[in-house]
Amino acid sequence: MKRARIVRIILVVLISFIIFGPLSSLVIWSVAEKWYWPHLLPQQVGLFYWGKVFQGRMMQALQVGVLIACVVTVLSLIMTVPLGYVLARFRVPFKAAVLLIFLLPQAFPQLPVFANATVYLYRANLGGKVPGVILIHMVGALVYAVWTMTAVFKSIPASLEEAAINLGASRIRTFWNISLPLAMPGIIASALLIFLYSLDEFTGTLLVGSPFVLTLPVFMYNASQGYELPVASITALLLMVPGIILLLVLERYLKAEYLSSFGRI
Amino acid sequence: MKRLRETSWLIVAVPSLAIVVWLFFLPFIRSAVTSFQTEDGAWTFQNYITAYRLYAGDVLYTIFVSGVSLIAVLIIGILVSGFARIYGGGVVEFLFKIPLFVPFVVVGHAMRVFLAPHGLLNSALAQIGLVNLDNPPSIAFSWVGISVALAWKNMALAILLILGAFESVGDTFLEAARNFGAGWFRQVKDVLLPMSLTSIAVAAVLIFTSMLASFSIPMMIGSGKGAQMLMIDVYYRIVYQHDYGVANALGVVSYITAMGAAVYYLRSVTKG
Amino acid sequence: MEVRVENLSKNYGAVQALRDVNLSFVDGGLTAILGPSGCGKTTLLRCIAGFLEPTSGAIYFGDENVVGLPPQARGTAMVFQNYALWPHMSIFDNVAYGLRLQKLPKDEIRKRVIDALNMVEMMVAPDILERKPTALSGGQQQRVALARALVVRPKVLLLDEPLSNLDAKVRQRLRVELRRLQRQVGITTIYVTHDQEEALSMADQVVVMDCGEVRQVGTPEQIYRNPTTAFVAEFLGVTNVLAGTLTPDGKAVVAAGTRIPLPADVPASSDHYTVVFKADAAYILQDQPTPQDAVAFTGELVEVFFVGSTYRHYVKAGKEMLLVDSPSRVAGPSVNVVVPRAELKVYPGAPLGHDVEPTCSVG
Amino acid sequence: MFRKVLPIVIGLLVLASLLPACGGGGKAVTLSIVTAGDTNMEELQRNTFGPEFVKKYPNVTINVVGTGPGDAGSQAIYTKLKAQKDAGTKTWDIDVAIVHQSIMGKMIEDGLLLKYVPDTSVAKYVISEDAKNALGTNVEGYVIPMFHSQTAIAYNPEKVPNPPKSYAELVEWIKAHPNRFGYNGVKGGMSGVAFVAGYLYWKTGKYDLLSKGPYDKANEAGWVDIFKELKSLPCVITQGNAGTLDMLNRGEIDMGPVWVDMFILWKNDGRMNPKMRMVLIEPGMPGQPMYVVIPAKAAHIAEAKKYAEFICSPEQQAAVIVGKMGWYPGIDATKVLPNVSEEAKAKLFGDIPAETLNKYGLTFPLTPYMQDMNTAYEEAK
Repeated sequence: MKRARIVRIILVVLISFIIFGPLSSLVIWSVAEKWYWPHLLPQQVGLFYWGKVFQGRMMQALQVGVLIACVVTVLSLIMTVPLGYVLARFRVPFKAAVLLIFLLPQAFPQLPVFANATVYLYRANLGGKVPGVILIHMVGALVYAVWTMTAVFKSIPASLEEAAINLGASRIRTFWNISLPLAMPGIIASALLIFLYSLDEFTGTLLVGSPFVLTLPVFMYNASQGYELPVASITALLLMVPGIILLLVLERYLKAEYLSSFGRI
Repeated sequence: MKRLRETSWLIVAVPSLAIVVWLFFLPFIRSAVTSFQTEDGAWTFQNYITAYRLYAGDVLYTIFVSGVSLIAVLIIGILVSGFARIYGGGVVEFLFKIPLFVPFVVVGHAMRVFLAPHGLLNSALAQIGLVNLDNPPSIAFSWVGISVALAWKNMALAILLILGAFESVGDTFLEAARNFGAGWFRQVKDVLLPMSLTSIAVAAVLIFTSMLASFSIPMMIGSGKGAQMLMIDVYYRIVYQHDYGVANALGVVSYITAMGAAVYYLRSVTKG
Repeated sequence: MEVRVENLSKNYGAVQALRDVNLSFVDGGLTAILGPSGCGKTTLLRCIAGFLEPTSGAIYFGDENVVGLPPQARGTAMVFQNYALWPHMSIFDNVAYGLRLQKLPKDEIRKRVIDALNMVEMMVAPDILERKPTALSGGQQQRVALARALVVRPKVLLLDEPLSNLDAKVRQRLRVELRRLQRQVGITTIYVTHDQEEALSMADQVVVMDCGEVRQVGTPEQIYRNPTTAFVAEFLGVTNVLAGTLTPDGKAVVAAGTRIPLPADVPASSDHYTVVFKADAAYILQDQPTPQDAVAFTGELVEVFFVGSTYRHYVKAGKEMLLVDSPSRVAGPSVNVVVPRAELKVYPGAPLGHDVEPTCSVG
Repeated sequence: MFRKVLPIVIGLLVLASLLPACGGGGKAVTLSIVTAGDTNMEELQRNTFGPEFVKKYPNVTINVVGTGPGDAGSQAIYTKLKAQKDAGTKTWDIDVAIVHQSIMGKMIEDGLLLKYVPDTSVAKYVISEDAKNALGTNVEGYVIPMFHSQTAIAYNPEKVPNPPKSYAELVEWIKAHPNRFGYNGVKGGMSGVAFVAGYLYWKTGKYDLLSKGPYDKANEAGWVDIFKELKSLPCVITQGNAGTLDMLNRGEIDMGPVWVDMFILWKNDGRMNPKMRMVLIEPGMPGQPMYVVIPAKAAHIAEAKKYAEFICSPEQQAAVIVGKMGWYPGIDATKVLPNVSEEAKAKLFGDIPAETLNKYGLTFPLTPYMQDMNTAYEEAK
């Protein structure tokens, strides 16, 4: 037991270094106003770049990104809550085929497919525009939402609904009065995760939206590729905030099945 | 489960299906079809020949980097999950959940500044005399950097899935082994691991595909020298050379690799 | 191996799972630890096995205090309620596991595994060694689990509700076999159960626990016939538990409207008493006078159930509902429930106010 | 619970449906300026030219989009304009674009550009060779060079006291100092391409042929071998134009090809150690102009012309391009330099004197040659 405690302490220190080491260099760069080699730490530290970031294009990217994420979340929920319910409750024709199509985007690399989707979107004159970015985000979000919604509704015992139908409630009414309120915690949890997915989406936004529609990840990517390291680092720190908040809030509800598609943004 | 015979339920599926079909299923088919076409639409294998000539090494490199990262992730993931399962997770578990919520681009950028030759890691190691800064090892801008970043990002997912599987193994199975003197490692090796193989294989496939398909991380900390990750080649082929034929041929190679991994693992698991 | 527990306590934060337990287990015999779920019996077993470290106290195996030793150094072997056979290993590998960890030669391992499986009568089919545990029935799995425990020749055998996942019929048969086997190998055995019938029928010694404390230790007969506390009395058998109050003169207790003289060994120190008698110890009279050495409760017959071997009568007497088992159906409505004085136990303190439920929330 | 969420849902939906309509609107003109190049190009428009222009024309607001470095940045602009042309859109949503030379061929061929230069007051100053010919495409009338940029070798004088004067000396230095020279290949921005092109000019000695034409694949014999030799040198491959600058500043390399304009900007911003210097080596390295163009169906053609006129006026060129940024002017230098302070001139020609620039400031190869050069570079393993 004592050995386990020592191992645990060593482990925690080591893991903290592994997890926070890379992140700490973001913090240092975010306040570095002047940093020439061979100085190991910045020669001049300050919040100059923080001010710069908050006045510049970043705010615009943030606004656009949040707007896109809101629309994606709402549309995904509207489309997948009924669908998830049907998939969870009924044996219906073509179910396997439908589920297979919703499995595809999980099973294959997105970039080559999205590159071809971009051709379609540009043909429809949606390329480089916010609706186009919303649509490409919807692909990932929908897949994720369909699977979690189905899981959420499956976790509600059918007997609770049968009890209501037994008392004379219609299917629709039962869904409204019984299933939906019971599913609400699950729906809210996955709504938050869809929101975060859209906020963090990179590949699709880069292909479809960039450079005309910039969200925060693409903005950060550009800044990093341009080696504006303080700007990129500040944006990177800002990008982590929603995720960390969600992690703290949702920690208890983070079930593996909700998250399995999440490491793949 | 109630049986509905009507196909009218598809009405609720149509909006979401339409989007996924239009922007994933059809582009997927298109990429496969155009990989066999010239720019003028004639049928050809030329794209694959060019892809093979220019990028055969990159395909192997991608599989190598993804494979190494996957093995690292699995080994660490299994050991940490095993520790957390037997002695309790707590802080360790929480810390490892953090990377799950750090976007890929942020990981790429953070690793680039952290692992650069004169980055924070080398500077810190130089302070305790482990690294000579006049000739520092460049972890970033090499396959090691890509592997480290990919492993860092995917570790959270691996631990989430593996620990989930480990938790579902009852205490008594472990105690029965402890009773005979099985230590921590043997409990993991003899009991937890074999009893969770299916879940671990699923996690491995998910993670491997994700690594194979990684784009922003190798873009930011990969080396311009030598072999490239496959997605970088696809991206450059499209954005710089506007050559959808070869890019799609590479895309098809990546689909097949991803599928191959899935089929191989699922089969070996269900059979063995 | 003589096993003794001295002043053993185990706390989980503020919760006391074991409170100052002192026990000695029959050397080479079977001791059953009986109690409702959450009474601390499993905690005690796991402390002995070494899966839990006690907060304080000592556990002696012979003269050696084993507290602090890892499980494998104690020479115990445990059998679990859910069998805990590793599903990915064959029967042979399961049983051989402990021997392999001891790095015994292959031949010897094989011989001992087959011996152990023979002992539990599991060498039933030629291919049994290669089968996976999931191909076996529950009873068979538990036999294999027993073989896995016995094959390492433990000094102490620990059984954690080993039969409670099994069908009633299989359970009955395995009880007999387990007992026979235990006598044959003569290993000190500690058997945790919540089934009093199991405890009473199998054990040399029964320990009744509640709330992390030992309530009574004795032979099955002593425990059943002379429960020394209200809890033990309540826990064993189909029992009537009545609330009683002391009469002003301090010589008797009134329960269900009937005056019961206070037995000589019960002090008149409490306002409230618990009166207990077993359903099969009482009988029903209608008009006949009450015998001398008995107490009669007057009440109304509410319902009679046929429960197989007897008729169970429900008699409402005052606020209490009395249970009386009787070989024939008695007609009501007004009846007298007669209990011989010797069968009537009176304990100081109010009843716990429940049937056989945990009295405390202990893990 | 759902009843409470419903209004929010509907509200967001309405918002979403209105979103595409929000682009234009309003009486004031929003001029959409799209620029290729690194972020410095974007910031130049957004923070310097834009506000100055708005002071002069208060009814105009400026919206600047940067499309990223290298050919890809210009390609993005082309793709967008082409999509709108193919979709038959009446007006396009780019008013002024600032692009590289390499995209001009396609843009003019597809009829995406307006021949606007003669309508402007600065037409008479647009005299450079660049303004007539972009890598073999006749661009006269379609473009005004906003500025001319040049690549050069930047170095750390502490580590490289005697900088090389030619590619030959540079190669010797690289061999003597493994992994202390870095460039960004041919994928990550044009400074690497320029370095590779200069190497090709040196090895083949065919600068005139490659830069003026005609195109003949026969001239490409032996390229793969030349690049194999280049790739066998112990060089570091950096992450893009800015990556070279960053590694130089971080002391991770001692020398590398850079864009002069970016190098000076980094110094001005304090992002680059002021001690670093540049040298232009023999037989020379390519430079290129950034062109100001106006799409054929720009929504605000009048304002767009005014904007182009404004940023290419001798005053702004003197004040901003040369004076503030320290870059080479895009229009007739004789009309610009007199308005520039001596200090700024000294800065402009500090590391690379005007005569060196005239001698070693080359152009990129013609577009087909350049494409083949990149492919040959990729193929050399």
